[in-house]
Parts: sequence; structure tokens; C-alpha cells
Amino acid sequence: GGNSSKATTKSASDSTWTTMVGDVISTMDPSMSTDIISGQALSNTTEGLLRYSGADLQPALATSVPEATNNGLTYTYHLRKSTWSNGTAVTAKDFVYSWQRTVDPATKSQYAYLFSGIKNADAIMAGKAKASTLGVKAEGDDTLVVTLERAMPYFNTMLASPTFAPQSQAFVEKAGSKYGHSSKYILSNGPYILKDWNGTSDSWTSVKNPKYWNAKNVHIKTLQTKVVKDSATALNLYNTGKLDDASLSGQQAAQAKSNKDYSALKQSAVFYLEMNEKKDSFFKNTKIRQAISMILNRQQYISKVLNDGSIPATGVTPEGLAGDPDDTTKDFANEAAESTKQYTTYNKKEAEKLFAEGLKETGNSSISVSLLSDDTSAAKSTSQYLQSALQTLDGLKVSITTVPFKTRLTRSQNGQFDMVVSGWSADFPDPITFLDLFTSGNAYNDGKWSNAQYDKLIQESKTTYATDATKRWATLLKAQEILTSEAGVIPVYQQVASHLVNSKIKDLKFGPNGFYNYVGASIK
Amino acid sequence: MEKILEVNHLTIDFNTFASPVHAIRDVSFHLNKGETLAIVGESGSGKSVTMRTVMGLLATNAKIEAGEVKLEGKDILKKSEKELNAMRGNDVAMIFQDPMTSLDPTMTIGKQVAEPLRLHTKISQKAALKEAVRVLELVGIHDAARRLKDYPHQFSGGQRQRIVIAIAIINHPKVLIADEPTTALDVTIQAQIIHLLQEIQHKIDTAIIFITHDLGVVAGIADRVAVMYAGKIIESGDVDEVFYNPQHPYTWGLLEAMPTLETKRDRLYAIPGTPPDLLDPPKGDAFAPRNRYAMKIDTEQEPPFFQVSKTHFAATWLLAPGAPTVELPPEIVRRRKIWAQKHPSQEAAK
Amino acid sequence: MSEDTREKLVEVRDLVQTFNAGKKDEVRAIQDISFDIYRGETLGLVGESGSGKTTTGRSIIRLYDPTSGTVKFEGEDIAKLKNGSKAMHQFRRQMQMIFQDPYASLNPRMKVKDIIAEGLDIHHLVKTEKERDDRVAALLEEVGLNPDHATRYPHEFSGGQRQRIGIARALAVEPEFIIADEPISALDVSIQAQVVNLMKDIQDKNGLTYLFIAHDLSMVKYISDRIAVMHNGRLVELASSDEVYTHPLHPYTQSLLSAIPEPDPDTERRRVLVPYDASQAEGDDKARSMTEVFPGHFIYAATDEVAGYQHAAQAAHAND
Amino acid sequence: MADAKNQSATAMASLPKDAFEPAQVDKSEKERIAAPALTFTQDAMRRLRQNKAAIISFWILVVIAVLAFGSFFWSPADPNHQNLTYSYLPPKWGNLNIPGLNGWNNGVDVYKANGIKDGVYFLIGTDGFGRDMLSRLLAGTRVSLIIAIIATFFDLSIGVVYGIISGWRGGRTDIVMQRVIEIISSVPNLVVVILMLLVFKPGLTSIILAIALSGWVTMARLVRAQTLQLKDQEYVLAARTLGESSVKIALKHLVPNLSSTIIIQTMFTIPSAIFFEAFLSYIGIGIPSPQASLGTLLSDAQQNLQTQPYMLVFPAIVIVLLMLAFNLLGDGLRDAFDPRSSH
Amino acid sequence: MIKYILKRIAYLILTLFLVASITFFLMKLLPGTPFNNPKLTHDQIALLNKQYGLDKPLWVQFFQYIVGIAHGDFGQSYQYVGEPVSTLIATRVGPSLQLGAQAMVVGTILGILLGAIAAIRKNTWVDSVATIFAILGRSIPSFVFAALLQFFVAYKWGLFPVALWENGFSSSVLPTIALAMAPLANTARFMRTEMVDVLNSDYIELARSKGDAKWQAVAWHALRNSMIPIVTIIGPMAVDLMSGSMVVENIFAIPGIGEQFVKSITTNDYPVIMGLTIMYCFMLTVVILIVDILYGFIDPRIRLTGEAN
Ligand SMILES: Nc1ncnc2c1ncn2[C@@H]1O[C@H](COP(=O)(O)OP(=O)(O)OP(=O)(O)O)[C@@H](O)[C@H]1O
Ligand SMILES: Nc1ncnc2c1ncn2[C@@H]1O[C@H](COP(=O)(O)OP(=O)(O)OP(=O)(O)O)[C@@H](O)[C@H]1O
Ligand SMILES: [Mg+2]
Ligand SMILES: [Mg+2]
Repeated sequence: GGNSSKATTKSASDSTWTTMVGDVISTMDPSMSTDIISGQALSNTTEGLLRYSGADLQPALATSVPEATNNGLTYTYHLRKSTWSNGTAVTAKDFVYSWQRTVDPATKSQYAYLFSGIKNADAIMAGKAKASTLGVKAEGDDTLVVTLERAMPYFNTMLASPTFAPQSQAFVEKAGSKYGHSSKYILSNGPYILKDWNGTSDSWTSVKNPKYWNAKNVHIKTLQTKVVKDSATALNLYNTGKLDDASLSGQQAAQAKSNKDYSALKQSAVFYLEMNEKKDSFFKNTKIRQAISMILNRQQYISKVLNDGSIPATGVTPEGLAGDPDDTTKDFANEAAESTKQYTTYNKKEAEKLFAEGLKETGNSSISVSLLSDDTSAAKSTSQYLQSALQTLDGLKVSITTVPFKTRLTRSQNGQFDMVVSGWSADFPDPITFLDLFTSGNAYNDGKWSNAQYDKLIQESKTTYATDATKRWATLLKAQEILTSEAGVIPVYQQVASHLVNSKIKDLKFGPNGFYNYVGASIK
Repeated sequence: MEKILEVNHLTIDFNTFASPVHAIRDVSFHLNKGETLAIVGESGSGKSVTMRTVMGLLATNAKIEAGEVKLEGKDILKKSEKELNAMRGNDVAMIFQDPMTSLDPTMTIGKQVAEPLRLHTKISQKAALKEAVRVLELVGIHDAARRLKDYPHQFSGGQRQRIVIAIAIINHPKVLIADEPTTALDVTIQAQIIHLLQEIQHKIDTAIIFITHDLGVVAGIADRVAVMYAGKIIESGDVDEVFYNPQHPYTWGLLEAMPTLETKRDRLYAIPGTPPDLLDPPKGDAFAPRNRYAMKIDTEQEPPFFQVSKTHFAATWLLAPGAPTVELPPEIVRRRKIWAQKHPSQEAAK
Repeated sequence: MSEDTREKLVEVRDLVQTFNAGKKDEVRAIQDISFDIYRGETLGLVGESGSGKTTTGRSIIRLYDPTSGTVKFEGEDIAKLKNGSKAMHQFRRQMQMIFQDPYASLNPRMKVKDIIAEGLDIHHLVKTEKERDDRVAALLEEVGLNPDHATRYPHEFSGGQRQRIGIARALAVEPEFIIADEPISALDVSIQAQVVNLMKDIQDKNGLTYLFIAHDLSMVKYISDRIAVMHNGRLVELASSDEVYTHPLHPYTQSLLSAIPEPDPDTERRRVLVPYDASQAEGDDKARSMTEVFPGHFIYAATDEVAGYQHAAQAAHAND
Repeated sequence: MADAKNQSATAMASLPKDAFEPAQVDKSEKERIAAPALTFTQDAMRRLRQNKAAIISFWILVVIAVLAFGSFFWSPADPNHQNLTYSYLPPKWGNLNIPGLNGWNNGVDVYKANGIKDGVYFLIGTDGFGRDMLSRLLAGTRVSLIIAIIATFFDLSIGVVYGIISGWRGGRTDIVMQRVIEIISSVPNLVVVILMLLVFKPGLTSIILAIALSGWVTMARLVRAQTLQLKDQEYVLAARTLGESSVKIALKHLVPNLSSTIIIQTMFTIPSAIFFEAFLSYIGIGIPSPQASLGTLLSDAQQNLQTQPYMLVFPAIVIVLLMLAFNLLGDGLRDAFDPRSSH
Repeated sequence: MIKYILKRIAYLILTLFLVASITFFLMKLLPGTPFNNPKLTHDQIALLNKQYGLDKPLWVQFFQYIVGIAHGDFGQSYQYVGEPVSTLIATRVGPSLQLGAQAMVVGTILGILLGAIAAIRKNTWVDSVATIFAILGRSIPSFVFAALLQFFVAYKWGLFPVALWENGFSSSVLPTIALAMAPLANTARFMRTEMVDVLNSDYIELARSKGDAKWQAVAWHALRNSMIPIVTIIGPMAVDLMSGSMVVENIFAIPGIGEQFVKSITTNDYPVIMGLTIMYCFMLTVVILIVDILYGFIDPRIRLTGEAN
């Protein structure tokens, strides 16, 4: 149904919103997409059960945001009537098919693990069960029942992610290997339809989908996206009116802060320093880790060097990710930081003292380590700062090893490092997406920090307190406090994306899952 | 006889990084209509520089210190660049030493031969090419019409030199300067080219200045001869005068040093030493250090021209009144004998 | 013919030298030539440019390996000398070369002293530095140069001086046989005689044998005992130098001689060029070889032409 | 010639009495060499000295090299020392109020705005980490020069030897070696370098190695071509007829006469290497931080072009000076070593 | 001629084969498989390895890779899962070729002019200015130069689009200028040297003595002859353009393969690196071949024999 696009783009050229990203869309297959760029594109073209409007989780294809039943193990969604852009109806079966497809190992989805917790998902992924046994059932065309293996109080928050969007079996099978590789092989049920995208294009256009159930609330007719890698170029383009939204690099952001168009988007992403306790036993010493954390002058680093609006991290969970179930004005990260602030605050004296003690305890007179870093510009500057800051500790020598980004990931994974700065961005807006990482045995726990109490608390949050929001909150807070005070990993900063956004746009909301929601937004 | 070209007191220096090179030092000569003047002299004696001056093609670092070059009475040193362009290839034309390098390797010979015509007359390309064919046939390129589109590398050395000659004569120049046109060629081809030049001279009645260092070639082609040494003309006269009644010891040396097919002696006469460095020419007569007859005055003062006959001059103190009579080398004695036979009336000078 | 009385120093037999054999740009530089050089004589080699003179010289001194045929030096086939062998070493001493270009034949980055002494060093002819210097000084003196110039560089010398340095280098190893490849063509007229005289003096003094290559026939005649005329990679005539000049038999030689300019206006005025048509005397398919048509006088001729040449030779001599 | 007579008449009048005595000509005068004794290199150097641009370039290079390598021993500050309070300070020369050098940037007195103590100033400013840019520039120039020089050294050793062997041996050896070169040079050297950097561990050594491995081809080609010419030179033939061995001929006759080609090519290789490192830094696989090189300084500065333009200016001046100087010196050397060019 | 071209094509294939093999094995030397992502289960990894043929013995992989290349199949990108490398290249090669060609044409033509002027006015201020200009062109890294062009010419003065590949020709102007600087400088240098030689040659003197004015001698005789050696540096310059294009495409946000190459390097997308390497080689060898053939047309003295030189 792309007929209307011609008319819309022509009649309302002012109703076009042009934005930029740093890279191309990798895939438009919801099962395969993992990055933020394809995620945004998918969130424009697909409609899942729920949708974030700012921090609000709102019903989308589901008529309401249901509560869990059956001890938190069952969720039942009632679907409203809606159609795909080719006119066929979107049914509960499309969800079942989509989810099963993603979990099926044959699909090789990297995000399949997000389904872990849904009944049989782990078994399917391990190849021990058939995809059809996944705990998701269509009851008729408009009811979807999800059965979990364990209570996941944050389950609804995940559903706003494109990974949980519906897919039409008929379409997917017809498209075959080309599915999601060009506009022709994409089926939309969301607010927009992706046009002139060939799989590797450097720019793409999303035009309003007239068949979208909520089309009346889609006011911006056309979204244009350009790939611009150089930040100076982006700024020049913005200044010449070629872009309505440009992201800024550090110094640009620092200068733009007084600009009325300036907008800082807190990302649910935190960068933290991991120390390889398995390789270097001295890192098992808490005092050494604490000293390292306390020698970092995060505030100064961020305001002087990074300067892109990022904020010091007080823990691994980013600010603005999750609110206290009892008092939504209270933020998890802030609450957790209250008691652990001193461990993430610059305190040279204390750090030196702790480090000296730590050295003595481990029987080292000095240690020399290498800091693994990659060649992205943020990583480069962070590692340089870290090196310089850490070396102010007597007896600590740091060298930097720079490798390409992907190699850095591989090496982190394989434990080939002494220290490494890693980043994690939320899969869904719940602290557990971060805290889970540092349990013993988690594949992402590169530093192999291990704390029995921490493990127990995380476990309890998933079991004992799974359905008790308040208790669960407290448990997670406690866990984070342990992680921070023990300096199991050392949080450095939370990423904030500085943008210049044309002020002609109204009601453009940025969700905690990292995506803009263009539904409801309009241009003056 | 009508003088077509006159060079008077030409003096040229070259600026080089070290110090000025005094390449031409007060050179005077003239060229009559239709005659052939040969200029002989060894490498670096200033033959080419003199001819470039006549063509108005001196290098940028050259400085004309004095003198005039009159073509049909007009001083070309005073001509504008435009007038010079109109003169070159039309009134005066030049043939260069090396046929291998003096043709543009990337242009067909037809175009190259026709170029002077196109430059100096308002003739169509077609007509110019037709004329080129005619001239090429004239210089002995067979089947010229067919070869117009060929490139220089498709011709032999001798043929190329003929093409160069064709370029020079296509506009029937009044003066044709041939700067060592045969030095790079074989004797057999050299003989053909010289023969060809003579023929052409008869046909188009041009005056030729022929530059060479080979006295044998001179004997064959010249009406008059000028001998240059170290930037000066040291002897000039009719060809018979220079060959049979030479006056300058350098000319003697050259004639003696060349074995003829008849002469066979134990040793050749060799002029000792090497030509002077024009950066720093010796005081007095530049030839004095190599002159077996050198007198004291030779090392102190440059000899002026002494007139031997109406047409014959030589710059050597040996001709000065009061200079001693020297014992002539046998080869010169032999030549003087021939001179005496030819001019029984006139006693050979000294 | 009196060859039995003289010792053959160099024997060239059926020498063929083809460059880039089998390729498109194949050049048959020498096509089957044979001649001898006797000890103590000077053999002049003349011919037009590109006729294969240089190639002949270089093949004899084994700068090229011949395509076929043999070159014997003092009775030994030089092709059998192995690189690096003692015999080869010895051969490199006995035969030397003087080159055409006085500018290209001296390494611009070496002092005159080291250029001349290079052979001394290679053949270990001097033991001490002093002996080396003395030897170089003596050689410089011998070629008429100032021994003080030993520490100068080649570019400071004039062409004639450089050519004399080249001669000194060749003489340093006391060779028996010297190939002089157009040693004077690049020199000024006033200098040429210096070099020719020098070569002659040295020959008289040291009993050297020369192969003297040139295209200036007057000089060649002056210095040579016998003259070989080359054309198109072939030897066309070989005889004593007087014989070649006075009684040239081969049409090419006749043409060549008719073209030599002489510094004599009267002679020049009488000059008649004899054109040469190669297709008649070489170009057709007749099998030709060097044939002695008069004692000591060889002509490149086919069997049916021999009689004519013999007749011409006898007629010419009868007129003397 | 009309007045030749008059001339002779005037000249005659003043002739001394003994004028016609035979002259005592000094025999050595006949073989006199007028020019002073100069080696070929001296002669070339003399010609080089005529070339003002080349001489100025030479001195610029000397100054830059001395400063850069001197900074190994003395530098205004530790190039890697961070002091975040001094972050992004523009150049300031004491209290001189020259625009661009007075501590102002984008209309703000940055020193004042950041409350920097009086008397603290940085001649060419600081970067985001508060590192002294001057020290970094010196150290960076040094690294770039080291890369260039070592890479060139490898390039020379491989390229020259390869070229000489290929040219000298000729025949089949040459054909094979030329094919190899042809194949190597049809792989863009950029690709070679990048592959090298991917396989080896990134860092100074790898960059040098990578540039060296891919850079020798041009040198080899030039040397081969020159060797082909030289080997037919009569002085080489003369050495052969004297029985000189190939190795000795290469050392005594080829290398000295190749030297000008080699020097000149080096003059062009060095700036290419510097340039190449800059490029690698831009695409993110250059010298690892915190080390500075001209490339990293420039690519950092390019990102801040609009906000901290001074960060670009000084490294750019240095790289441009280096390039100009090496190129002009190279040109000068080429002319100086070419005997045909008289001035 | 035909034989010559066939022979060259054979070499080209051999070269590509060698390059492909070398790259293939080099890439295999790199540590780690691309899929050791803890988010993936063993099964998934096994399946991915199977999809990319990584489960087979090395020589089988190699064989399949070579066979694939012969059929124009360069495998699939790791980065864009499932996207064929050939599509990736095909969709992006256009802008790069356009820019490269434009830069080459502009650079060589201006370079020839600049070099010629410098040579004609040798040792005057014109020569110095031209020389310095040419060297400056080589002295400023292209990323700096491109950024300056964008900031001043496009942004401050508004003469051309700032970036992006959407205004047709005008989008290509600045990137072309940025790219053309290197070939311009190179050509100018070469041209000057050559022209100085040619202007000293006998045939120019002959032309002048025919009555050609200085400019006529230059235009009719000197230019063409001095341009002959320029042809030989076109190949190397094309290589320069490749590295230049990576930078320029990045800065001007142009969807070309240079930018793709940089990205594949920083993301270890080996199949794409390999594919692009082979493609670069291919383009370069083709350029060299064309240049060699052109050479014969430009210089009548050169006849193409079996020998390449
Ligand atoms: N452009 C120049 N700059 C400096 N010196 C020059 C220049 N042109 C000629 N000379 C010098 O002027 C002198 C005369 O040179 P010219 O070319 O006239 O000699 P020539 O008699 O023609 O010699 P050849 O027989 O070698 O052609 C020489 O010493 C030469 O070095
Ligand atoms: N190395 C080589 N490769 C290919 N062809 C060659 C080689 N050397 C000589 N020739 C060719 O062989 C032929 C004979 O050359 P050669 O040098 O022996 O002649 P020449 O009689 O010495 O001539 P010149 O009088 O010009 O010195 C010529 O056609 C020449 O081009
Ligand atoms: Mg001359
Ligand atoms: Mg020869």
C-alpha cells in the first residue's frame, strides 16, 4: 500500500523529518536485528504488542498492558484488529510464528536469548526441543497467551522491542533468504513503511503507512534518515538545514549546550572498567579495585575530555532506566548510589591508601597491567584518561593495547586482557539487564568477579521476589550496592547522546529502550 | 656579390652558476647570396651559438654583449618576437645535427614537413601536404605520398635527415643553416646528404651556412670557409685559400692531423693539449698554449686580423709585419705548392 | 699467402650472434663471420653503423656468448673458459678493450687512480699501496698525462684525456691484445691524432695486437695493417690496408671508399659517389662465403662471382 | 671584416720589441685542468647550494629533526602528562596580545573562563586531556619521522637489492622478478598495509613493517631500470673485461652511480610514509594512543576543526613544512645530481 | 594486439588468484571466529559456521571460495548477516567510480596545465608558485583538506552541498576536488620535469626554427610528448585515489566502497575485506592494462609486443 506516499511527500514537504545515524541498517529482519539503527527503523515499521511513548509503556496491538497471572507466569494479550501493509490481517499467529522463528536455532538470531524465561525457550535454543513447543499460543486470531518458566516482572517492557514484533509466515517464507534485505522484502504493520532501501543504502525514507491501525496519530508524513559518519559533517549539515536532528561529538556538544535546539538523550548504556581476576590475581583484592575506582575523577573526565553530555556513572545501572515501583520519581541508579557514592567519587588520598594496602596484602610492590581498548573514538579517549589517572597511583603501571572493536569483544570474551572498558546497553528497561551480567558464570562477566551474596540476591530477585515488586526492587538495590562498593566492576560513565533537534518538532518522545517514537509527534 | 647576411662584432656571454662563459668573442662574417659558407671548429668553439643568434633562438641565459646580425640589411637582434617568428622557417631555416632527435616522435612526418608552410602562408592543410610530398620527393624520399602518415621512428637515420632538410627548404629560405647535419651519419649517407644539399642549393638558390668540424666535408661543399677557435673566427677565406694557402697555425694543425688516404707517415701530427675552457680563456691568443710557433706576443695580446688577400684573413701574429718566417710543416708546404701551381702569378704569402 | 709464417692470435670461425633470438625483435647482429688476427698486427674493422662491428668486438672479448661459432684466443676456445676459473682470469688479463665513448667509459664516481688500478687489484699485480701508486703514475706518464691528476675525477678531464685514461686502464694489466672500439670517433679533430699516435707508440713498444674498429676510414687505413669491411652483419672484404684502398673489389667497399671526404677541395670536386645496391652483392639467395681472390685478399662471394672478382683483382694489379 | 685592416694597424703600433721571440709555453699548461678539483658529490652539492629552495628546505628539516629528536631529551612537558584542569586551552604566548595566540578561542578568553592561574600558558595550546600540544607535536613529529626513516631504510634495503639483482642478472631472473613486482604492485599497497596491520599486532613496529613491506616496489623498479642502463655503460663493461666479479661490480660501480636515484627516491618515500601513517591514524589503525604522531594529532584535530581550530593549525603547519621541505629538497637533489642541468 | 591483451588478461587472472589466496590465508591467520558471541548458543554458532562454510577443512573452504569468486560470489558479509558481499560491492561501487574518474580527469588535466606552465616559465616566480601549489596539494592530508573544503566552501560560503550524495553532480564537486589534489600534484610534478626535458629537445628547437611561436611549439609538439610518461603514473595514482576515497567518502557521507572498506576493517568483516581487496586489485590491474594499451596509441613508437614494460 505505498500508493499514498507520493501524495504525502509532495503535499507536505514540511512534514518531512530528516535525521542522521552513524551507520547503515544491518537488517530489517526483526529476528536478526541487534543494533540500534535497525532497531529504530524496525520500531518505525513494525508494531508489537506494546510501545514506549517516552517512559510510558502503552498498549499498541495489544488493547491493554496486562498484568501477569498464574503467579506471574502467564500473560494474556488481546489484539486489536489491524492489517499488514499488504492488506492481510495481523493475527496472534503472526506473533507465535515470529517468536518461534527467532528462538529456533536455525534462524541463528543473536537476540534469541531475550526469550529465555518463556517456557521451553532455553531448551529450544539448546536444540533439545522443537520451536513449536515455545510457550506462546494463539487463541483464535486475537488472543495471545504467553507462558513463562519463571516469573519475569519486566516481561512487558521487553515487548516494545522490535525483536518481539509479529512476522507474517507467508511473507517470510516467500521472501526466503532475501527477507529483510531490501524494502521489497519487508512487510510493515507499523506507523511507517520503509522505501528505497536496498540492504546497504546510505539513506532511506520511511513514509507513513496508511494501513497502520493508529494512522490518525501519525502526523509526520515522511522520515528521512542519512548515514553521516563524520560528526563535523553532521553539524554542518544541521546548520545548513539539511538535517533536523544531528548527533554531536564531544566538543560540539560542549559548544552547543546553550543552543535552543540542544537536546541530551540519556542512553540506557553504561561504560565500566572490568578487571580480569582470573588472569591477574591481584585484582581479586577488593582494596585494589576500590582504589582504582576512587582514583577516577569521572566528573572531570566527562566535563573536560568527553564533553558530550555524558554523566558520571554511580553504578552499572544507568540513570533513568527504571523507577521505584512505589515511587516512580525515585530512580534506581540514584537510589542505589546513595550509600555507595564514596566508591565512585574521586578521592585521591583514600585511593592511594587503599592501593598501598592492597599491594601489601597481595604481596606486590608494584603491578603493571595493560588496558585493552578499541579504536572507536570514545574508547580511545577513555583509555587514555584511565591510563593517566590510574598511573597516579604509586606502583601501578598501565599500558594501552588498541585493537579493532570486534577484536576487543573477542578478547574480552576470551579473557585475553588485564583491564578492559566495556559498555552495555539495556536490552529492556529493567536493572536486571545489567545486574545479571555480573553473576558468577555469566558469559558477560569477563572479569570473573564473583560474590556469593550478590549471586544469591540476583537469584532471589528472579525467584522469591519475582512477583513482589517492592521486595524485588530492594533486592536489586542491595545487589547493585554490593557490586559498586566491592568495585566488582568499576562504572565510569553513562552515555548521553547530545543532539541538535529542530525545534519545529513537537511531542517527539525518546524511550528508555533507546528508540524515538514518532507516533504522535508532529511538525509545526 | 650581394651580402645577404652580415654578422658584425658579435659578442655573447652565458650566465652560469660559476661565472660568465665567454662563448662568442667578437665574431664577424658575412654570407653572400647563393654561396656556401662553411664554419669549422671543434666542439665548444661557438659554432652553434653563433647560428642560434642568427635564428634568434638563444638560450635564456645568453647575453648579447655587443654586435649586430643583419639579414638583408635589417638587424635581427632588434626584431620583435613576432617578427622573428615570421622570419624563422621562412627567410632563415635550420637543419640540426641529429636526425634521430630533431623530429617530433609523436607527429606524422607529413604534418611536420607541412608545418612551416602552414605557419607562413595561408595555404590549406591539403595543399600544404601536397607540397610536402613534392619536397619530400625532392629530397629523395620515395613514395612520399604514401609515407606522409608515418612517424619518424619508421624511417632510417638518413631518411630522417632528408626529412629535416625537407622541412628546412619547403619555404625556399634565403639562408639555410646546417648545423653539423651529417655528424651523426655514416660516411656513405653523409656523402649523399651533402650531395643533396648541393643539388638543392642549385635548385632553390639559397645561401647555406654549413657547420662542421670535418675539414673533409668542408672541402667538398664550401665556397668560403671560416675557422673558429675558442669563440673567435681565426681564419676565413675562399675554400682554396684556406685549404691550399692556410695561414693560421691552428688550421695547419687541423690539416696536418688528418691523414689522407695517400699520406702514410710514422706519426701523425697532433695538436698538443686541449681546447681552452671558455670560463677562463687564457690571456692573449687562446691558441697560444697549443701553438708550436707561439711567440711571446701570443701570450700577451690577442692577434688582430691580418688580410692575406681580398677574401682571406687570419688572426695570427705570424702575419704581422716583422714576424719571423717559420719553417712550415711538410703537409702545408705540399698544399702551398698546389696553391702556387694554381696561382702562378701570385707568390704565396711568405 | 703467408699465413703460416705468422702466429694466429685470434681465430674467429663461423661466428653468429643473434639478439632476442626467437622473439619479434630478433636482431641478427653478426651472421657467420670468420677471420684471423695475427700476433703483432693491427686489424682494422670498418663498416656502416649497425653493421655489427661492436658486436664482433664484444663477442671476441666474451662480453657476449656467441649464438654459434667459435672464437679461439691463442688456440683456446674462449667459450670453454669457465667464469671464475684460472684460465678465465688469465684471459681477462691478456685481452683488453678501449671504448668508444670517453664520457661513458669511466665511472664518474671513481678517482682516476682507482679506475686505472682496478685491473691491478683484480689481478693482484701490485703488492703495496706505494707500488700501486707508482704503477698508476707510470701508466699516466705513459699515456701522456700528468701523474698529479691521479686523484681527480673523470669529469674534470677533456674527452681526449679521458680516452687516454681508458687506454691506461687497459694497459695496466699488460694485455697482449686490445680491441679498440671506435676509440676516436667521439673526439675532437685536433685530439684524434693524439690518441692514434699514442696507440701506435704503445704497440711499437709492447708488441701489442689491435683490433681497431672505426668508421673513419682515413684513420683506419693509417693505423691498420689489414682491413676488414663489414656490412649487414657480414664480412664482405678483407685484405691488407693498401690493397683495400687501392684495389677495392667488393662493391660495398668501393662505395664506402668513394664516400670518404678528404680535406682537399680539388679531390672533392672530382668526387663521384659509387652507389651500392646490396641486393646484388649480398641480398639474393646465393650461398656466399669469404673467398681468397688474390693472395691475401678475401671477398664475400658466391662461387659464380669468384671468377669475376679474381679477374678484377688481377686487372687492378696489372695496372700498378 | 671591412675594418679588420684598421684594427690590425692600431694593434701593430704598440708592439713590444721582443714580441716575436718564441714563447716559453709551459708544457703542463697544455694539459691544464681549469676547473678546481671537485668530487662528483662535491660538484652536486655545489649545484645544490645554488638552489635556494632546497637549501632552505634542508635547514627546515634539520631544525624540525633537531627539535623533534631533541625533545627526547628535553621537552616543554611530558607529552603524555594529563592535567584535566588545563583541558582545551588555546595557544597563549605570555601576555602577548596577538589574535590567535592570546588564549582566546571562539570569542572567549578560555584561560580566564577556566580560572587558569596567571603565568600558566601553553604556546600552542592543550588538547582535551590538558596535555601540552607543543610537547605532543614534538613527540609526534619524532614518531612520524622515525616511522618514515625506518620504513625507508627497509624500503631501501629490500628495494635496492631486489632492483640491482633483477636488473643485473637480466634474462629469466629478471622476467620472474619483474612478474613478482608486477603482481605485488597490482595489489594496492594500502590493502597490503591494512592486511598486515590486521594480522600483526597494531603499533609502531607493525606500521613500519607494513609500510616497508609494501613500499619497496617503486624503489626496486627505479633501481632496476637504472641498473639496466648502467650495466651497458662502458665503464661496467670495462670492469667485466678486467675480470671483476659481479658482486664487486655491484658495489664499486653500480651502487655509487645509483646513489643519486636512491637518495632522491628516499626524499620522496619519506613524506609518503609520513602521509600514510596520517591516513592510517585517520581510519583508526595508526599509532595506538596515548602516543602521538602527526597523523593522530591531525585526525584528532580534524574532529574538533570547528571548535578548536588551533589544534589543527600547528600539526598541519609541521606536516606541510615537512612535505614541502622533503619534496623541494628531493627536487633540488634531483637537479643537482643531474649533470645536464647546469643551473 | 589481441594476443597481447589475452596474455595480459591471463596475468590478471593469475594475479587475482594469488591475491585471493594470500588474503584468504591471511584472514585465516586472524585469531578468533567471528561468532564467539556469548549471546549465541553452541547450536547457533555451529549453524552460523555452517552457513559461512567455516566448519569445513581449510582447503575445502579455500576451494569453495575460489570457485565462488570465479562465479562472482564473494561470500556473505559477517556484519550484514546474510548479505552477499557482491551485492554490497555492486550497490556501492558507482559513486566511488564516478568520483575516482572525475578526480582523475580533473587532476590530470589541471596537473598537466600547471606542470606545463611551470616548465615554460621555468625558474621564474610562476614556476615557484606552481611548484609550491602542487606540493601543497600533496602535503595536506586529504582528511584535513576535505574537512576544510566542507567547512569553508560548502558551509561558510554555501557554494556546494555540505555532504550527502543526493544533489547529483554538485554533490560530487567538493569530493572530487579533495580527491583530485593528489593526482593533480603528481601530474604537475611529472609534467614539469618532462616538459623541461622536452622543451630542451632538438625537435622543439626545430619547431621554433620553423617559425613556431613559443606557445605553438608547446601546444603542438611539447604537450603530447611530455604527456607520454604521465600515462605511466596513472596506475599508481589510481591507487592513491583508493585511499583518498576512503577518507573523502567518509567525510562527505558518500555511499561508496572506500568508506565500506574502512568499515569492514574496523569491524573485522573479513569476507568484505577480502572481496574488496580482490576488487581493488581487479580495478587496479584493469586500469594498468588500459593504460598500457592507451600508451601504444599515445606514443607511436611503442608497439605492443608480448612484453610489458
Ligand atoms: N645555454 C648555455 N649556457 C652556458 N653555456 C653555453 C650555453 N650554450 C652554449 N654554451 C657554451 O658556449 C660555448 C660554445 O658552444 P657551441 O654550442 O656554440 O659550440 P659548438 O661549436 O657548436 O660545439 P659542438 O661542435 O659541440 O656543437 C661552449 O663552451 C658551451 O659550453
Ligand atoms: N644487446 C643488444 N640487443 C639487441 N640488439 C643489439 C644489441 N647490441 C647490438 N644490437 C644490434 O645489433 C646490430 C649491430 O650492432 P653493433 O653495435 O655491433 O653495430 P656497430 O657496427 O658497432 O654500429 P655503430 O657503428 O653504430 O657502433 C645493430 O642493429 C644493433 O641494433
Ligand atoms: Mg654545435
Ligand atoms: Mg659500435
